Amino acid sequence: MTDKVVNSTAIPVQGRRGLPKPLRTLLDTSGLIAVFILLFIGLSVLVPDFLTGRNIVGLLLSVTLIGTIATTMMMVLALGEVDLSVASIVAFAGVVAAIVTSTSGSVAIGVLVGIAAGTAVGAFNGFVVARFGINSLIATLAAMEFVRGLAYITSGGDAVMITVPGFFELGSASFLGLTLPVWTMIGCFVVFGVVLNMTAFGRNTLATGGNAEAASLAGVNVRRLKITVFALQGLVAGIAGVLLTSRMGLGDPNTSQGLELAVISACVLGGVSLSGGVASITGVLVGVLIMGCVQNAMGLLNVPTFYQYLVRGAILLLAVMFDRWKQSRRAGSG
Amino acid sequence: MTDKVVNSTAIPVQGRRGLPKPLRTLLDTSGLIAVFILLFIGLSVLVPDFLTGRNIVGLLLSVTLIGTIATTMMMVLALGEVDLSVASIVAFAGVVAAIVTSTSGSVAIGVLVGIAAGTAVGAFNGFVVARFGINSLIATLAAMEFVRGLAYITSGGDAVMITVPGFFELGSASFLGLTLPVWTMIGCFVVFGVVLNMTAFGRNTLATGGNAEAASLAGVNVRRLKITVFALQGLVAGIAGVLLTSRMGLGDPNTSQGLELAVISACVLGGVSLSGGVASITGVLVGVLIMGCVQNAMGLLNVPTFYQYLVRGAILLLAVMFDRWKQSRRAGSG
Amino acid sequence: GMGAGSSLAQNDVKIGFIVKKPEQAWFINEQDAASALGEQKGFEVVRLSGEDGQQVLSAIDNLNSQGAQGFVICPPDVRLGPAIANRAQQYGMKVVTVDDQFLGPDGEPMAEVPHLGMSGYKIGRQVGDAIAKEMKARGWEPQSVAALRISNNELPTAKERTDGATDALLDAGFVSDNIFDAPQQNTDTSSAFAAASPIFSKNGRFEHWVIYALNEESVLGGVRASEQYGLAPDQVIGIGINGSGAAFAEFSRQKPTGFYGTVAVSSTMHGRQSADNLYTWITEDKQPPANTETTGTLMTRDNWEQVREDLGL
Amino acid sequence: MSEAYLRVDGITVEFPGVRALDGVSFAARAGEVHALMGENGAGKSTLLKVLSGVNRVTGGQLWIDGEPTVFDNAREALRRGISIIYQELTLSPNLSVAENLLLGQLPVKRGFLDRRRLRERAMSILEELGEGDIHPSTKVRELSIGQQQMIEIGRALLRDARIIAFDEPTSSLSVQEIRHLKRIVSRLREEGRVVLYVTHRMEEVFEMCDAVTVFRDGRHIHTHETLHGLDHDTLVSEMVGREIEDVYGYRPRPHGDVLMRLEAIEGRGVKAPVSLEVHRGEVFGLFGLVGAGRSELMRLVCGAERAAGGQVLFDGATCRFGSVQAAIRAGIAMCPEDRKSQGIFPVASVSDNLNISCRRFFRRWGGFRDPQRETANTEDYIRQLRIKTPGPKTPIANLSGGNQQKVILARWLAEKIDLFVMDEPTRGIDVGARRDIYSLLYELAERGKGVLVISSDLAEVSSICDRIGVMRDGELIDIVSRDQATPERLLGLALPA
Ligand SMILES: Nc1ncnc2c1ncn2[C@@H]1O[C@H](COP(=O)(O)OP(=O)(O)OP(=O)(O)O)[C@@H](O)[C@H]1O
Ligand SMILES: Nc1ncnc2c1ncn2[C@@H]1O[C@H](COP(=O)(O)OP(=O)(O)OP(=O)(O)O)[C@@H](O)[C@H]1O
Ligand SMILES: [Mg+2]
Ligand SMILES: [Mg+2]
Repeated sequence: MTDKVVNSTAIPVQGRRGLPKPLRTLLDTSGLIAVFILLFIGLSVLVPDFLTGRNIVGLLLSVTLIGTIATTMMMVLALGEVDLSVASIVAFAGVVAAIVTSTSGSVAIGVLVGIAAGTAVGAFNGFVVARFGINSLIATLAAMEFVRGLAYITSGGDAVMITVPGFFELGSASFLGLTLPVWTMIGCFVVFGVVLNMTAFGRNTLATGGNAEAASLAGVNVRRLKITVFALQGLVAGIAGVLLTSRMGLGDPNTSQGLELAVISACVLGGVSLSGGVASITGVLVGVLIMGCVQNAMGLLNVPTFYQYLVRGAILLLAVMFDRWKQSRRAGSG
Repeated sequence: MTDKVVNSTAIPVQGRRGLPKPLRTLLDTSGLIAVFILLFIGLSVLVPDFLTGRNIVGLLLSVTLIGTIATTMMMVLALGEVDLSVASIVAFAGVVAAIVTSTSGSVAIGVLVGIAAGTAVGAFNGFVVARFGINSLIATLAAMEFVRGLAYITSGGDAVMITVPGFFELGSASFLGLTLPVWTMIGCFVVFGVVLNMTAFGRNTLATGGNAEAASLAGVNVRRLKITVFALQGLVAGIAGVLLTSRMGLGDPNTSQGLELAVISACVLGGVSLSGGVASITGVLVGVLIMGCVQNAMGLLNVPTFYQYLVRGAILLLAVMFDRWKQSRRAGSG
Repeated sequence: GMGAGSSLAQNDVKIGFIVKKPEQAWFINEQDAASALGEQKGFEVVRLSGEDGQQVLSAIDNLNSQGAQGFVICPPDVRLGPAIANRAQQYGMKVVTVDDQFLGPDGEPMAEVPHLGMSGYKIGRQVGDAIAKEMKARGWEPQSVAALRISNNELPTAKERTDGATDALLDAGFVSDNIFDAPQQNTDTSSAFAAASPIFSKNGRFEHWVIYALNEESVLGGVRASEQYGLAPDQVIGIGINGSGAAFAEFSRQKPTGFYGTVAVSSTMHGRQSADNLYTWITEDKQPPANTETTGTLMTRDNWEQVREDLGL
Repeated sequence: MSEAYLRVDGITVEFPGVRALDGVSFAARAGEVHALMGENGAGKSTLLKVLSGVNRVTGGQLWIDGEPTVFDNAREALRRGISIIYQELTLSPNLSVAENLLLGQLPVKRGFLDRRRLRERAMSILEELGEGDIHPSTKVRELSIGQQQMIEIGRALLRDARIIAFDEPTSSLSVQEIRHLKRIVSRLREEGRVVLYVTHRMEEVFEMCDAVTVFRDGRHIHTHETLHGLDHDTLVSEMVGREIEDVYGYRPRPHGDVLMRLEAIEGRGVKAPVSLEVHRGEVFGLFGLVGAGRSELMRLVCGAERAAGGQVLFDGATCRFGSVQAAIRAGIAMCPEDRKSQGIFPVASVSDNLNISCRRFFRRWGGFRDPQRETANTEDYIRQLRIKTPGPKTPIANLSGGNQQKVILARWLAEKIDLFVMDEPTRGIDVGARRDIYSLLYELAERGKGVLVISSDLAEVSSICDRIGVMRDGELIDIVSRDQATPERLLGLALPA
């Protein structure tokens, strides 16, 4: 064990000196990435077992749910809206997938129906928000209650067991040492990074979030855009729900309560503006990773439960404050 | 189903004719009040035991926590900010009051220290938001974690018992058939109604929420304003927490999880804008009452647990949609 | 995986203690007791929380990273059993369950994982029996007594408890039409209060009430609602489950309230015993008994201090 | 002459990548109306924001009444008697007119808002502003932009400030409102206040001001203590650094077929059915007072709002556009009048703002956008319209008002469409750039496109358009051809009968 500690101090320090120039500039320009890198180095040095392959794999796995959903939540927030129903969608899609798989006996059908259920909820949210101009917080809060209720009703309130063994393999199928849920998360980051930055759709989303009236006068079909973004959110939450179910081996209607706040705060920590128009995929990635690392390290350090609350709160606050401070310093010195 | 549709078209038309003029105008101008009045009449007619003195008193008591805190949440939202830490403040203030009362033996000291603890948290939130320009969602999310942790740590994780009997009387002291918590709620509605509409402070809050830069350019001390509003929120949440502790007879660090969302949605249901600058105290009152009535009626009607989720979600959505519809009709015809 | 067996030096032993609700006094006591035992016997206890399946699996990964040889767990969902057992086996870790027993894919308890705990259903029955006994002692006619069942059907363990109490009451001759459900949205006092209020409003014709729920806090909420409605303490019998601060707070009031008693279970004993079982298994390779069932003790205003001391709460 | 009351001494202001002011010095006396002029991005607004404590200086010193002064925030400047009417509106949309007028100094009696005094003070100032028909309890968002601008002016007047600065106040005001403003400014002069007046309109300088200071690229070029003997062309060339003979530079050209014909269009804001034709190669003007319904009419045509009746014949085919997007695809696009609320995406970059609509022409790999070509396109327009920006990636909110307007214009100039509808296109744009924009419009017309310009600037509309439709109170009153369009005639038609 002592070996490991020495090892893990050595690596980053050595690595740092040799940092290539672009990385150093990055550190200087983006406060949050700097926070993350410092945090990561700090944890690697100070927390035994942190920088081990196993632990990093475990860490990645533990952020898959938040990370996957954060990619589309970023789109929703960029649009100037918010979606509180994601946790319910995860539960509902999981339960539906479990039931359909068990009754139909086909994994493919179960998975598809589960994902479709999530997408349908998302599209409905989008429809309500875009067509009737309902505040998305209220619309998705209503959906959060309603869909959680549906999850309880379809499952009878009890976790649904899955009888088809093929279903479990989904969640544990592994490639290059990472399992499908992790790959899905990585995939979502790539896809929505590209969507946000490289497509007109992504730029229109940002524009609409920045000034919806101007976007609509500039020829953006704001209504269709909103429905699409919410439907994507539902789709991704549905996928996450199905994967969670397969990983856990059961469709639990109670799962993931409070997930929506965790996802939203990871996004906001990553610099996504709640008032819309500002989003960055690296920011969200870093936001997710910061939160995951802190949680993981507290586990490794055996921080008592109650103090974990303090640490989480403090880290969250310090990270944003540091980011602000860097920004203002840059603005001041520039 | 068909019946209901016919009914809901029929009742307002019939009812409206016989209504006195001011009430008719009210119904026409404020969609949400109309929703509430219809709902209330409907529940009184359809739900046995709903319109009994005892049930109404029980209903009022059950909304005191949400109602009391909603008054200051309205101010925070009017400012264009949000406070997620209220539930933690309720728990923390309650635990502190219980401990201090028991150790000092004085109810007055206990109550004051409890309320002061709440106010301090609120002021700290305000300071972080106003001084460092941190997004209030993140700042208060951090506070929510941190303060909940403090509540656990001060109480040791277990409910704190109160040894001074005078403490219980606070929560059950009664006047004109209503207990202190209900009076407190009524008082808060009156006070913050007056503050919002009748003081420069209230108008400055709305102006800042509508356009913070403009307010600051016009000479409003935005920073002080923000700190004050958040401190008021902490104060009121602290009072609510102490009263809850006294009413329940124990300081429970676990209490009121998820309260923040209920409070915020009552406000938004009441027409308070999340983007700031728009708030109305009657709206918030009606929002709180609609949510309380629905919950109470479901209890009376023995609605099965899982279906309660559906009903809550549906009512929330329908209420806002009706409100929007009334508004757009008014705009169209006006 | 990690090598196991008696070759390990004693002070290298590290076990995990994963609980589903780390903020609850019950589980804190369990973990405290396990840590205390660890200090006494010289092994390390890593306290972790697993509030849902996701967190449990991360917690196990985490334990593996730290080189733990096994863990005690109270799972957030008993049906996670196969997944948890699987993961543990993958890492070569030993598992014992406490409080809630794993269910296998067939829906039957997983006998291969040693368990220590009380059956929720049985503890519920204990509550029901105690209520029935006190009703008889007070000379209440079953027809004139109503039951307030503060339910939380979203939580299977809660349902087991209230079902047990209901069955026991029915067996004792309670009128099933007189049982009223108050579904709470949370497991704390104020949500129970909110759920209970309309039930009293609606059923004003009953003079006597009995109240039960999954824990003490919820029963207390019901009792507060009964007081609010205007019922006197001697018109109400509320019996909780656990034996935590909430009950002690109520018993230490000057005047009796409708909160008649609680079925106390020794969380300390659970924590200590399960950790000891696991430790013995790791160090001496002796598998603990498949299922150890514990029972609760009725704690009332008259005997609470004594029972508290006996159970080490 | 009296001592200078306000002295700006070597002020320098820097933003990331931009030196907005570079050692600027000038002085203004009490009882003087001092014009500040310069191209878009010259630093005029920045200077005013230094006076109001919003912008921090990196060098130099401010002297007020002989005392060196530093402000940390707007409140301190207000207290010191400096009141600014900013270029962009700074109102709180959901508060009433009265509350907005007195924001920051709401009257209080025994701790409560004194509603009676609030209303009285508001009514008296509204009267003074010539906006007596606005009710003090109206919500500000229900007012037209011109009225909102007047509210801003009223707020500044209510401060009773010693130094009062106007940043392009007339860019969104109607003819009558401008008249009132002129009266107000001369009253301020008589009361012995220092008035700073930023504008791009030459005639206002010569009519209202006593002295003028010219900036270029953040540097002080020249201060004319008096306007006697100063001629128009000198001032222009000092501003833009080159000679401009005729800003409008009208170029006659032949007109082609009818491009768009409106037949009895009516809808919200358009009270009587409107019929008119715009030909290919024509620059058609729509003149009217604020609220005449010009914008509303074109919103109906361009798909931003549904018409209640009538039809649009475009390029020979009947169309009724359900959305702006449909209109753009068919070949009509509208550049909206209020750049802040309808035009810009404030946090997005200049490039994103410019390419929002036209990027569909730069697609590659089956749908992905092409950032290189977008940037190239942006750089093209930055050059053509002389947009002053550190680069295509700068957030548009960091640009000066006039440069933002140029970006929004470029958004539509880059579109492949047949009919360009420009609502107040040159609002807040400097003389040099105006000339560039006009010649771009002529060029479009020469290429056979149609151009429809909505403008409240009499000189502009009568100088650049081939035909001019005059609207009044939601009705099209008359269509006047260029040779008959004297300013007097147009104004006569536009004013209420
Ligand atoms: N907040 C800011 N951040 C960065 N650059 C800014 C900021 N505000 C102004 N600038 C830059 O400072 C320069 C001067 O801008 P300013 O607004 O003072 O111009 P102006 O003379 O008022 O022009 P206009 O006539 O267009 O209003 C411009 O190049 C502008 O891009
Ligand atoms: N959103 C709106 N709601 C209600 N009435 C409106 C709205 N917008 C404009 N109007 C009204 O429609 C009429 C026409 O306004 P419009 O903006 O088209 O005038 P305009 O001729 O373009 O003037 P300008 O652009 O110079 O302000 C006015 O009476 C105005 O008050
Ligand atoms: Mg300017
Ligand atoms: Mg207009």
